[in-house]
Amino acid sequence: MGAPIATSGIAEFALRMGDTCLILAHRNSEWCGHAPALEEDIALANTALDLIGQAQLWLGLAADAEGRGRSADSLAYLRDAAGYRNLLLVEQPNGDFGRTVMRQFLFDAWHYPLLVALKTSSEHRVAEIAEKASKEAAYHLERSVDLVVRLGDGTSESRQRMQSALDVLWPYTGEMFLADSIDDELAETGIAPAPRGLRPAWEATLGRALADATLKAPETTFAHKGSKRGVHSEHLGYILAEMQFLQRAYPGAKW
Amino acid sequence: MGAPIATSGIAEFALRMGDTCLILAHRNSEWCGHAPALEEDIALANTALDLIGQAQLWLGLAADAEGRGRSADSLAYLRDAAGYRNLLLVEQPNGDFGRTVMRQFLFDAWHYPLLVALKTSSEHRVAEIAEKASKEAAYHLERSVDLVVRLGDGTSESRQRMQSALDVLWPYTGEMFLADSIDDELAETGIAPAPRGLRPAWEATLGRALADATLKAPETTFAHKGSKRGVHSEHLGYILAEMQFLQRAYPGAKW
Amino acid sequence: DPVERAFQERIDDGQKIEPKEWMPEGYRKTLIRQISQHAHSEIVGQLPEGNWITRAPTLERKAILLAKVQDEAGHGLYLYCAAETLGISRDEMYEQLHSGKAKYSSIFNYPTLSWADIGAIGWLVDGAAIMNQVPLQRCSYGPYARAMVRICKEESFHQRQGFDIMNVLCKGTEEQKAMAQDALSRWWWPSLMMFGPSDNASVHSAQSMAWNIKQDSNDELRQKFVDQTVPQATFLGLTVPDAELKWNEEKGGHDFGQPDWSEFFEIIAGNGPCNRERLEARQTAWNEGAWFRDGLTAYAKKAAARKAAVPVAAE
Amino acid sequence: DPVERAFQERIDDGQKIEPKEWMPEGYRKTLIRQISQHAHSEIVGQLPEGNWITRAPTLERKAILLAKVQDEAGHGLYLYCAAETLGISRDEMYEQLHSGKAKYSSIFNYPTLSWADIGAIGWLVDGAAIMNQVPLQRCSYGPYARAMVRICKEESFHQRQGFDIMNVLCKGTEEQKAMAQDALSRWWWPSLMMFGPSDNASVHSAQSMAWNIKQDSNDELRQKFVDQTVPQATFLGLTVPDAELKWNEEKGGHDFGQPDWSEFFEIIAGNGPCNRERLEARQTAWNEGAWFRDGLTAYAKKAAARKAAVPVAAE
Repeated sequence: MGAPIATSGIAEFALRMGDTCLILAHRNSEWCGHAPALEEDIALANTALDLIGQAQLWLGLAADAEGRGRSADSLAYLRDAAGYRNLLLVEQPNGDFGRTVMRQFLFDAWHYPLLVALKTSSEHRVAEIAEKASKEAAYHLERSVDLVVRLGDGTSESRQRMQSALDVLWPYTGEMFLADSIDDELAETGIAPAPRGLRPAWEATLGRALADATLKAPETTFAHKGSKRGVHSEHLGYILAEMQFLQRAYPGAKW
Repeated sequence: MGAPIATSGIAEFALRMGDTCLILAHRNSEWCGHAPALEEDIALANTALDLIGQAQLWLGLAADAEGRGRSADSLAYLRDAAGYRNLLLVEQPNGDFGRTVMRQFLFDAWHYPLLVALKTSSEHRVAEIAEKASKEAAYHLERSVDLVVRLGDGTSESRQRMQSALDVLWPYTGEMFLADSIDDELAETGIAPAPRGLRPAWEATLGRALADATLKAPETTFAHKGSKRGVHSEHLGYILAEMQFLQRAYPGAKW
Repeated sequence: DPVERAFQERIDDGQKIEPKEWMPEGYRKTLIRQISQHAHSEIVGQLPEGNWITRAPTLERKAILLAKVQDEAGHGLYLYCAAETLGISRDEMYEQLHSGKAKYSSIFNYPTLSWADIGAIGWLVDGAAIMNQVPLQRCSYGPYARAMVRICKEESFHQRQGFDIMNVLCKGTEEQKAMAQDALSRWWWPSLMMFGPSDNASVHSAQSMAWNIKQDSNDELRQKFVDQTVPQATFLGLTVPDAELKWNEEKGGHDFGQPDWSEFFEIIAGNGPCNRERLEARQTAWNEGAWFRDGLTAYAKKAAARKAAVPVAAE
Repeated sequence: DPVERAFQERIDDGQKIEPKEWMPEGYRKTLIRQISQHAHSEIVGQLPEGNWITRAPTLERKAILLAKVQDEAGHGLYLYCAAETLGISRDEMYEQLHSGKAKYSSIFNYPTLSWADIGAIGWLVDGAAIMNQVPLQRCSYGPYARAMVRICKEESFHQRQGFDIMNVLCKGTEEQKAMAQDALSRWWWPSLMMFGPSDNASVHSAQSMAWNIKQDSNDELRQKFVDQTVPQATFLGLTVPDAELKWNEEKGGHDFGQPDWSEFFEIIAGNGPCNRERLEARQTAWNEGAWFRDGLTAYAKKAAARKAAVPVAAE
């Protein structure tokens, strides 16, 4: 709160970031108590916690930037699916643990260089959030690369599961590099990097990790899209029905 | 609406019946498009439809009997789990199709004789609903007995799955025959039969069907209970979050 | 070929062809493809609508939607039976669906994202389907024509229910109206695509028309659909998402824009929003149900053996 | 036995026993049972609370709950490590849990039915756990005592958070207050059962006390818990569901009723509201995670082999 905010695109950008963090945190937290090893339960909870923290910061910024008297919580709990702006990738179901690991990896490989670029954002609140979040994302990426490599180059079953995860999730990655007019405006004003500019770093990370993991990126260029307009997959509605239940059922209550 | 209603226990009784029908219909409808054979998709949808129809009647009666200006819809959509009175049996997850069939069978074998008894209820609206519902329940029971027998006496895999379904669901059946003070009052006033009185018919149906199905009823007498006080399993909250989403998210809207 | 000529004359004469009668192999194959594709569409079509049964906003709407989806399963059943009269089994047809060899209507590869989508599907998708199907009630193959009679009656009922959902939403809150508009915006173009590309682009059309298993051109049907639907949208107070749309007094119909056919062909090639999920859902249902079907088969064999054994034992 | 006597003297002297040192077989076995049961309780204890993470009512509450459940997994990890110093592997302990041979705290076989249950668990269940665990910080086995120091610090934090949830609910709407009362009513008696039956009924207590791996009697701890908790309930404006509860000036503590011990023994025998589901959840996590653990093991072997191969290749 407080400091002036440069353009109207910031509210939308912060929503996209915040929603993406929140929904991925939700998916990861579904594993709580059900992971294949105790260390993974702890690590996943840790990642989810970082992402919820980031979601609070981004949604707080979105609320301030739009200036309609809403809060991070009311944005999280009182918007229906069409108002959500998270990447389609992060709302995809957990599947087996391999798919969850792969989803996190494909996300981290995009998220980390994005946050690094945002550290020099012309909008200081964006830069501040990125400063904090990029440290967490660096660690997430390190961890997810490590797991992808070890599981890819593990047993034939683990390799096959990781390859299948990669194949299924691949069409949800293209969306990360597509721009709309808001992205163009954010790039012009130096608030956020152009989405396509993040692709080389993402591809370099994937190239190294998948080679070490003995996995092969699919050749299709088909990309699901729509999240920037609030057009999601059928999964998001169920996530929100569960997540928002208490706020919806007991309107106005304090918790 | 219309005719006077005899005792306060009727509202509670109608809630119990209505909630049980509604939640079982919900569980059955989750199969829609996913059943193991097209004929089963149709039959399950049919059962679910009958049960939703019955839920509308019972909840309508409950709303009238309590006289607080609520409707069948507001009872269905605006109560949280602790206000629900359905049997624990019907909120249990679908599991494989065998478990769904077994759940339906264990329910039908209780539901049908109950409805037959209710046809002579001293409360005419109860008798009216039972008159209509008992015809449907007779057909449901016929169908579920048939499936239990054929799957039990099918392959070794189908037998094993049906036996496992029976073992898992068994502890949820005892509750159907337990009475609280409301049940006692309903029995005394001739509105509904005493729950324990339904056990012989239920056991006779099970005895015949399970023998034909080459299945064995577990010996445990342990019975989960609590639904009559609104103490459910952890599953109901998720059912309601999904079912009630639109009514909760858009309060007061007409659909 | 005099036999083939006689066959064609019977068709031209408006006679019905029945299962046991002679028919050209191409006729049989085309019908099998067409009917099974239609059956698969009914089955896969359960999924997008089934997605909202547990979340329907009132008990009445829930019952109506459930009944509708049940009707679709029923339609699938009639159609599989009609196809079976042509010498293919239901299991073979399933196998073709699950392997991706057989297609189903691309419209069901779009997601249902709000309750208004259930209205839009009834109004637009069933509306378009009816337009395709009404003439098929008079098609040359008897079992298909008769199945269509029954199906069309139910479909027009479904369409009215869909329109009613939209109507209630459009008279509702601002949020509901926005939901309805959003649904129309998303389903409009896919609905226009349901009639297929322009006939110039369609290979099989001429032969199918000669055989009377297709009666109108794709473009004619599309025009008819637009002319019927636009006034309904106006009635609802909704905006059709087509900047080129306008009434053409001269032709007595609307001019309108073309859908994005590249999207259509992408979806046919497997790249639609829900292709993978729809197919996986059907494959999973089938594979996980194998034990169930095997169990019933095993029981039937045992029961038959027991029945056969009884007189022997009694002797 | 002089060795055994020397061992007992060290304990009586307040010295710590460390992993490599001699200890009686009974001491080792009792500790393994006690520590692994405690570890299992932390692991299974993730499930009832984890049940509300996706439904936590604010982002802040969600983060706090997630952190708490993560702490519990961490406690499980310390405790498994402590037990491992006694010569049992983590996999063996898991095997005992999954086969039903090892127990975990019965409290986790109750369901979490509302958000208030998350408050009640923190307040009552963690409160009772702390009362059990605080003395164990001084227990005779070094690794266990040290794990307890760390755990107790976090647990008391959790307890305050739980009480805070209750406090906010009790200051909230009528519905929220009812939710809080309902949670207290359901969790009160199970919390009292957490201290175990009266010591008269407990076989192992005397020996465990002599070994300083149990310091207070079950009844003493239960009394302490009641005396601590009742004023808190009063502060919240909630009613403890015990008609016999009253302050006894003479003994300087509360008189209170006995829990339904038949329920306690039923649950221990497997017949609790969630026994089957809790165990199945852990078994499923373990079984479905086998490929994951195998994959990591296979990679580690390959990596070691590659490392070993490098100098050879260089020669």
